[in-house]
Amino acid sequence: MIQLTHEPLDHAALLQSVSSHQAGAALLFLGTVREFTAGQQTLQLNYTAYESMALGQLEQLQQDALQQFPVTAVGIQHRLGELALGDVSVAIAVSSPHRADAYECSRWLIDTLKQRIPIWKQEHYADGRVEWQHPGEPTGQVAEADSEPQSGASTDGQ
Amino acid sequence: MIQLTHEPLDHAALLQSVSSHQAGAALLFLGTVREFTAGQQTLQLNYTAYESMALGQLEQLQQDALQQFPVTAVGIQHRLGELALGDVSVAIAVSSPHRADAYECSRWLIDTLKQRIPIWKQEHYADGRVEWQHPGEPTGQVAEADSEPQSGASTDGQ
Amino acid sequence: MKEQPDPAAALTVTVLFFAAAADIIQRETVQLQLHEGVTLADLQQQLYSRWPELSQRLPTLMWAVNEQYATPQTILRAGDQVACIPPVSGG
Amino acid sequence: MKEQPDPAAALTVTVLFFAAAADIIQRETVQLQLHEGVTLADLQQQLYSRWPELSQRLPTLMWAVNEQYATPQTILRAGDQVACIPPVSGG
Repeated sequence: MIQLTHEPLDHAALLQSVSSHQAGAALLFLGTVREFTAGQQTLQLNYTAYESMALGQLEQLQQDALQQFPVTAVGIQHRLGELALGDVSVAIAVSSPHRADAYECSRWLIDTLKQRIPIWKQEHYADGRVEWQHPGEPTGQVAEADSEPQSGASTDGQ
Repeated sequence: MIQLTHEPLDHAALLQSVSSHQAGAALLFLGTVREFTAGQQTLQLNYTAYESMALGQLEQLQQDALQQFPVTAVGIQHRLGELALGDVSVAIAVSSPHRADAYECSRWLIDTLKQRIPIWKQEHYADGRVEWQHPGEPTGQVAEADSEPQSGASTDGQ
Repeated sequence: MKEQPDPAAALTVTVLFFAAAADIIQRETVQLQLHEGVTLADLQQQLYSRWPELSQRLPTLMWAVNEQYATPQTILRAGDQVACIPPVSGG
Repeated sequence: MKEQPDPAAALTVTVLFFAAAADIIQRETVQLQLHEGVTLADLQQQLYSRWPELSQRLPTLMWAVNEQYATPQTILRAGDQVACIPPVSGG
């Protein structure tokens, strides 16, 4: 299952989709909206995407994972639009005969997704700032003057 | 949540129990009954436990994880009794501000659970053999004569 | 630059902008008239000349042609969809 | 061995057996009459004398006293619950 949606993620269905009699382990990773990052309070996030490319890249990511790791099945969901605190932004499910492979594949998937898939996160902070998260770029340049400290993303960054 | 039960695991409730606005990541590990291990076909498993001690040890494991890793919440469920192919034998949920910690804590929990908690798995093979899994012991000695090859466990072992 | 002055060989390319890049140029789509043989690098130069703050504020832009990440050497064809991709932050 | 012959100091200890250990001795519980000052090691020797196949088939048994893993030096008290724990295989 590969899904890009504005609706809340049905990660139970995602997990179910990777279940198999060949698997001894299944791993479900959820990225959720965190309230505090480096002392800054997030109120909500807004995710936008180059949707058609993102969907194709997610399918490619799934295929790459199945080729690179001895896993049974892989599924990925990513949510778009406005997310509140605690909401799930991304769900990744992996099943495998042996658990070490599920852990390694799952980490590779979320790490690579964050590098490769054309999806962008806009932070809405409690102090009124609205800022695109651009890992590797100086922050505070886009939506605001350069008075802001470096800030990480408010999901599961770093 | 710490749970030892003969009923099917409600791992959705377990995952829900670790959700938090402080967390940017949540990870749910499931151990499931695998059909083939080293060419041997499993029909079902039977889990038994020193229940009161296992429950206490699971609670201790939860506390140890919360002390050793920068995680937000930890929950563990283990099922007992007869399990069929695909059934979930163990569920471990971890949430954390940063995802690397959830992965590390989750792996530590399942590795340590398999070393420390007094629960035993009995394999029912397609060829009629019934065998307790005792990691580190020669196999095939207990329920049968010593004509059996070394066999791994049919969940997520090794 | 290998631009050919033959107007019969002109081609139209659509460029999509996302997130901070769209905010900077204050639009999400730009149509460009180019010539046969032009590369993605040529197109980037045109855009950076028109909106210098694009490369100043986003020094590590990536680019895609027809939904695949592309190198500056990529030769553009009529109808290609180019995308200007600021550092991604999904997950 | 520090067994004291004073019968007034006798104590009763219950030993639980699980999984393969229970199969080998064909019971799940054994009651032992011991003396004050006896250690877990002493109790193990009594059991291994009675069921030699226990240590032969399960050379890496662990032991618990009152639901905590215990060393052979542990001194047993009246009413203690001892458990003979074959290598665990949960998960």
